[in-house]
Amino acid sequence: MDYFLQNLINALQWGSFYAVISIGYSMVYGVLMVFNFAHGDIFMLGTYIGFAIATLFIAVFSALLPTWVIFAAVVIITMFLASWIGVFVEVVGYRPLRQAPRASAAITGLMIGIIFETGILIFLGAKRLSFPPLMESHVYNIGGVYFTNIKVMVIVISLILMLALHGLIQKTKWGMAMRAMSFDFLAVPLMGVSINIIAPLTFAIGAGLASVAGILYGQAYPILDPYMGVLIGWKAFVAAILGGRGSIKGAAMAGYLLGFIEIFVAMVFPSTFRDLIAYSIILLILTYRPRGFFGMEYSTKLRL
Amino acid sequence: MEALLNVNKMTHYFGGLRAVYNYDLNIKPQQIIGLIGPNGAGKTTIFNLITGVHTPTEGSITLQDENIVGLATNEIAAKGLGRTFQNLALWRHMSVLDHIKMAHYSQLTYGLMGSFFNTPGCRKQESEIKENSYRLLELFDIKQHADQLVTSLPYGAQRRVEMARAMATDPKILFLDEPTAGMTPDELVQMIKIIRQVHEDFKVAIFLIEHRMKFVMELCQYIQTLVFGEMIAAGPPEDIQNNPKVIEAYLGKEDVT
Amino acid sequence: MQLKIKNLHVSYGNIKALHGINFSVEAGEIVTVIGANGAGKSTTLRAISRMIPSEEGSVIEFNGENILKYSADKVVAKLGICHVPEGRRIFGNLTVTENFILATFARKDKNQIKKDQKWVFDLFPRLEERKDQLAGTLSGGEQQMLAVGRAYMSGHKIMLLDEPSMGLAPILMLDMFEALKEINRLGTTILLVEQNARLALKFAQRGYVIENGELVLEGEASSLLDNPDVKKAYLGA
Amino acid sequence: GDRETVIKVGINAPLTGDIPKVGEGTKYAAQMWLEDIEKAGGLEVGGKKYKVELVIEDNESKSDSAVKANTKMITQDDVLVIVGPQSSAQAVPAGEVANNYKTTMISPWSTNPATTLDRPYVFRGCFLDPFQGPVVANFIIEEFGFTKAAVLYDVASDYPKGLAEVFKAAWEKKNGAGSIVAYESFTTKDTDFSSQLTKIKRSGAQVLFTPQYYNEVPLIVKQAKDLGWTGPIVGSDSWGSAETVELCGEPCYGQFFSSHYAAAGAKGATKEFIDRYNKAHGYIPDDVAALTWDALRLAQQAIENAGELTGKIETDRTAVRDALAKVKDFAGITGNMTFTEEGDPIKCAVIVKINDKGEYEFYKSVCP
Amino acid sequence: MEIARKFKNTFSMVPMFGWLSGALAAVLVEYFLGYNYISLVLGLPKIPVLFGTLIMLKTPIMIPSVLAYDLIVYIIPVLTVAKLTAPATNKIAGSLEKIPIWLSTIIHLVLFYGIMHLWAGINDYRLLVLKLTMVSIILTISINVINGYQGEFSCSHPGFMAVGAYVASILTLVLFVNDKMFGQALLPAELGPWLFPFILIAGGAVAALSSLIVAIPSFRTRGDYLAIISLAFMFIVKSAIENMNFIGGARGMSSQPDYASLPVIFCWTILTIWIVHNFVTSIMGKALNAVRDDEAASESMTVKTKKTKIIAFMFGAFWAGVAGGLFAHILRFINPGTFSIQRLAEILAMVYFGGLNSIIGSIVGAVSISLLGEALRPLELFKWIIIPLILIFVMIYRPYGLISFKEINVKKLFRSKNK
Ligand SMILES: Nc1ncnc2c1ncn2[C@@H]1O[C@H](COP(=O)(O)OP(=O)(O)OP(=O)(O)O)[C@@H](O)[C@H]1O
Ligand SMILES: Nc1ncnc2c1ncn2[C@@H]1O[C@H](COP(=O)(O)OP(=O)(O)OP(=O)(O)O)[C@@H](O)[C@H]1O
Ligand SMILES: [Mg+2]
Ligand SMILES: [Mg+2]
Repeated sequence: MDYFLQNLINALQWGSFYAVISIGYSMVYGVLMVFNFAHGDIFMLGTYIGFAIATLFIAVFSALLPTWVIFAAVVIITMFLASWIGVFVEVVGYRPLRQAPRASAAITGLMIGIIFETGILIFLGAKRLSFPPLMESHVYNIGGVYFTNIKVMVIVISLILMLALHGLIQKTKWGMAMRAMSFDFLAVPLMGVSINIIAPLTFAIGAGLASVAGILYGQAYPILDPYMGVLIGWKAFVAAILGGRGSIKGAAMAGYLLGFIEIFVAMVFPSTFRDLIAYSIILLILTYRPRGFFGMEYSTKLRL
Repeated sequence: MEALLNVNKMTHYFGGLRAVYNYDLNIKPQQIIGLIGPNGAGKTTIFNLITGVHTPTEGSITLQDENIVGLATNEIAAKGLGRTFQNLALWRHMSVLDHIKMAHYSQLTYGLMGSFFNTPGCRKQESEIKENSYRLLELFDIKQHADQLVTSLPYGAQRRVEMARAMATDPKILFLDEPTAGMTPDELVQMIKIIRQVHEDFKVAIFLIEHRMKFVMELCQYIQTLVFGEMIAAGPPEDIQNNPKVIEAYLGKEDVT
Repeated sequence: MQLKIKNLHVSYGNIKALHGINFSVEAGEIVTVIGANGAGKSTTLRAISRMIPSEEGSVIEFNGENILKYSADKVVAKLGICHVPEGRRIFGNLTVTENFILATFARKDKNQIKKDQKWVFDLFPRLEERKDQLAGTLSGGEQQMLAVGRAYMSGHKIMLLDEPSMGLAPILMLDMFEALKEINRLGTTILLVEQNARLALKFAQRGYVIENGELVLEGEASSLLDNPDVKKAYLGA
Repeated sequence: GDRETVIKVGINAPLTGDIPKVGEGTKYAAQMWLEDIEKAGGLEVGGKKYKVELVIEDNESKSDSAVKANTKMITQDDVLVIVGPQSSAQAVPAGEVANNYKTTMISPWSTNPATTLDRPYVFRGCFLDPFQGPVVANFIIEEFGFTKAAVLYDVASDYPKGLAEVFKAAWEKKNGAGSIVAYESFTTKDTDFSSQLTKIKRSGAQVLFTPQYYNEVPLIVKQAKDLGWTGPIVGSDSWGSAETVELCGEPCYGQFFSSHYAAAGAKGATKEFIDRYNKAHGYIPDDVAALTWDALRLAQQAIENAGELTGKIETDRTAVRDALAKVKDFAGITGNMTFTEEGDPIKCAVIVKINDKGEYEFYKSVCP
Repeated sequence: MEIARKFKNTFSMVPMFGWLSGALAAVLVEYFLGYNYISLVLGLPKIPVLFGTLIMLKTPIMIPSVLAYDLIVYIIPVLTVAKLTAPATNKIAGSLEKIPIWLSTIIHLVLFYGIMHLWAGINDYRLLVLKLTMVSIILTISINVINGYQGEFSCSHPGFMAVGAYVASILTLVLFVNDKMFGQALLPAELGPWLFPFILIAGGAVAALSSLIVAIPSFRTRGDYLAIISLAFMFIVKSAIENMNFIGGARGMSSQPDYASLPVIFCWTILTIWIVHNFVTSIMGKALNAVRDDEAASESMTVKTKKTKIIAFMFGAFWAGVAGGLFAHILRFINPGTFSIQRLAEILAMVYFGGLNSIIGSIVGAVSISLLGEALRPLELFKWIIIPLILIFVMIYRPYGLISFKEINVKKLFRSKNK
């Protein structure tokens, strides 16, 4: 039982990263209907920014301010800065391709990602960095189940972020504009809404989320390297789409599902088969649910 | 005369929504039948049910006494049901000629290997189909656009491509879903001419959906009226035009077309 | 003169769609533009609402102000020009109410918004019945009502309508035009593009005829109805 | 022709891709070596001084790219010897090319037997997995007297997988079948090992052996601690990078790993090299840099011993190979080397302890 | 601008045959004079390998020499010979027009191969780059069948390639090589090169079969969801191979025999181009386009959409498998890591750069990205800034790729330019 609970906590933490990164992915994907293959690298860049800010703050303020203030300040400033990366990617890579086939935009995204990776490698060298801890880590043991305060924080903050984003998308008129844009972006200006504000805003939110995920990630897995976003980016892509086109709720659920599959497959089966089994499960899910979890049937597209 | 197509007590639900209820249809060779009804009455759905896009919840459909419920759309089409689409369903990266050629798909005999190695048999059949396609293009007056992409064509010409394409499948019955939507009266008159000619040259039966009463009245020998998935009236044009139920539910008092 | 268009040129890539069009609309008027397929009617409307760029030298003025310096969203938000586009273009993944909320995105006058909303629901009671339904699942006629209502909500100094009758059953078509009359009666200028020329000319006060991107005829609607050329080409002899 | 004979030395390194740090170390070591040569006015062979050029090619950490790089250096740049590639995944296919073109290649860091097997022209500068595995296993048994061990390795990566297998075999030979109580894996670029570690902890293992690279070790060690693991964690030469402890910090203090050399407390030429490198680049060189340095010095000695350069590259290459095969008791900074028939050096392994200051301290030496 | 027009006018009457003659002249010049005279005089260490780009980037001082070399060896011979022989070659082209088109194609191809053979014979690195480029061409064309003609966003190509590579490697190793992994060869090694085509076909066939895992779900799902299925397929293949220790697992397989010589690869490339061209220009093949543009309409026009999808995937996967088999026998080493996300990015870059729905586009894409990747080697890291930038610009200015929706017209290509 404690074995199971231990893995449950493991899966919750790991799934939280997938979930937060994939909702960031899903933001852009859901609104602009493009594969944002740069998202993994935006996450990477966001983590580096978080690293810089955190290092600076710890060096300057650690004696003056309580931990949580520093933490909050680092998160907010990083989010703000990282969101500009999103704006940059939108303006450079996606805006010129709004009318182009979606695959072309996917390729530009991929290329922008490679530029980010190489850029970091050029500027910072091949050295890997270690993310400074923003709070002291404590290990707790309850009935043989071990967890740390960091794990709890990761899970809680992820859930808060997801709820906040869900509210933003569903309840505010900005969210409505984003959803409308995913349906028919050419008609959005007719409502008095500028797509040149909504689109970068969406990218900015996606990038902001990625950077928060980056900071949390840096707390749990404190090693930064330029290629850290590649695999996680592709997995977020899997989760975002598995969740269903443009569904934030679905992306979050699929993110957790992915985390759970990876953890529990390794728990039950020999771990060498983990990827084989995990991806076979995903393949099967999509074969039987060809529109993901919450993929909406686009009546206009299906009707003859 | 023996019926070509027989639809019997067809009912269809989309989830909880009853789109078509207890629908009957009987098309004889070379007949022209019209289907009218308010928006959302289920007209297009009936087309989709007969052509196999959806499978009816209940009821039977037979084509020349052969059951076609449950067959794939392409199989039904190959058996002789050609159609056009309400919102134009053309292939946007393909030329006009390719559209017509493509509709000969079910007539291909050369097989995969034939197409890989460009065998003489393949070449021969492809050139026959090409010739036949040009003939159709000429008939529909779009030969001059043969090598253009469909998207670069005027709307009316696109409609004609759709119809020529449907004819290329060599149908026994032609299903037309609002063939004159978005046309000027002038073009409408032309369209009536084309349909008449197709009807005569190819000896096909025609089943069409329209909102333009002038068109329906002029072409159809028999008209069905659908409201909320149920047929409320059927008969020759004159009867329908004066049927109070039809006037109330569909036509309205004033003649606007 | 509320809307003034001078020397309007528009191209799609290499294809020239409009070759210098001139016309004007008075406040409170109903004006219609008719013409064959591909004549450039929709293009004209799109140029006015800035959905597509116009070429150098074109002039579009609204109440004396140059429209061309605004982007599409500003034309709606600042000038109150609303456009019911060809093919409705409602947001199928939003509910009816959300479509309306979005239409008021740039508006700040909360009270007036409420009043407008009520007015639209009074005009189209069918929409109120379905206000929480996803717009994509509405029937064609309902979608058309939503498109008009939504445009009205986004601002209604002038309404540009592109083929509001397309694909509507005859009876709905009449309802729709009744509604438009009502909208006009309350002070909205209407610029209507229609295939159904007879209906349009009956409805409008003045009319213009476009052919191949050029204005070929203009005049009182009733006189155009009697014009033999118009009769032959657009009314079906 | 009238062309001047220049000695070209090819470097095949992963400057981009998964392990750029390895490429960087290789490059820096090579540049240091070239400095020395240039200071001496060139390489003296058969009484004549020759100019030396480095041809550094990036293999992007990809095997096909490594093959292309080798082919290019051999056929286009006419290199006399090649140093690299570092990882076995690239060294194995690239070695094939070098051998086919009869060009001497020394892989400083590849521990896979296939790299040099049946390839007279391919050498390496380090010991092999089949040697290292038992060294670590025996060390743990002697040092701690444990009987139950767990292994955590990357299945998708050649080196960790190979070493994990060798370790398992060696351990089970000593402690009986089933004494590896958990044998868990993950995939390259994974960062979360919690599930595997939970399993390992439950298995009752006393020690964890993880032959991973410097980017994974800190994560593994930290996560193990977070999950309540208290036993020792032991590693292999891939831990040797200075970054391992820099990134890992305190959790890694007190752990052991086997390596080619220990930086802390090094003496003589080794210390000289470390200090010089540290001064130039600001960090302690890792084993890759040290091994590359040795490989280049080996190449240098072979060239000097070749007798004379004819200017005909094919002949010279073979002469260099023969000279290299004959090298005896070469005094490298990572230990003394003599090549076997296969071109593998017979050299000692070092057990390193990460001390309380985070330095790599010499603990003991194990010789074959 | 004026110069460009003049240039175009002067050379517009040179037929393909003339250009080939010019190229032949250039290659002969390089072959006989390149090393001992021209490069020596210009102070180059050797014949520059990829038109000197590598040397130029590494030692900028050499730029003038390299440019002079290119001018003397390539540009001048090609242009002068093409121009001077134009009357003669036009006549030849004219008479070639009279013989069956396939014969004239073969004549052109033989000439072309001869030129390539000479060019590649000068240096083995050139040869290797050329071989790998041709494999890229096969690969790019094959993914174009799925992503371009059939319009899916398939990410499974590295997986198909891996299947082909492994099957072909296992077969050659089992049948013709004495090695550690599979022991004694079953057949005499002399048979190997002759049976190699069948082995490649077997690799392709297994890849095609494996593609059903992606093709069958494609009946019910399209676009984004299928992209994920195909991506999952790629991961599954990689992980499955890693778990198969009898074929080397993560360690990979090596010592494949050296069967993939230039003529063999050239023949396969031409075969691929020919068959794919035949297919995509036939009605049967254009059904792919129809299904892509509007699946429902295709169904109603009697097109068997399910069959068409299966064909597209199996056909694309088959050629990817063949390319994988060739790749394995060029490199003579494969491991699962070779067929991962990085490879996917490369293949996608080639196909979208070159152009969708076009074989010429694929050739252009494969050749440009492969050569660019080699030519910019000296830039090390900066290469990975420049190549992505080029791709971004191409995508912005030509969203469908450089040459899209355009098929080869052999007749027009080889036509005499006599007016
Ligand atoms: N795939 C579908 N899923 C769910 N509901 C559907 C689907 N297709 C059609 N409907 C619904 O079925 C009803 C009938 O639609 P149909 O398209 O047949 O109407 P129609 O008579 O053709 O109308 P119009 O004249 O506007 O084209 C409508 O209420 C529509 O919303
Ligand atoms: N997006 C576009 N790209 C290229 N050409 C276009 C585009 N939209 C319209 N055109 C062309 O511009 C011309 C005018 O088109 P427009 O849509 O304004 O005509 P219209 O009068 O509204 O016709 P309809 O009655 O068919 O709606 C036509 O020749 C049309 O083919
Ligand atoms: Mg309909
Ligand atoms: Mg229009």
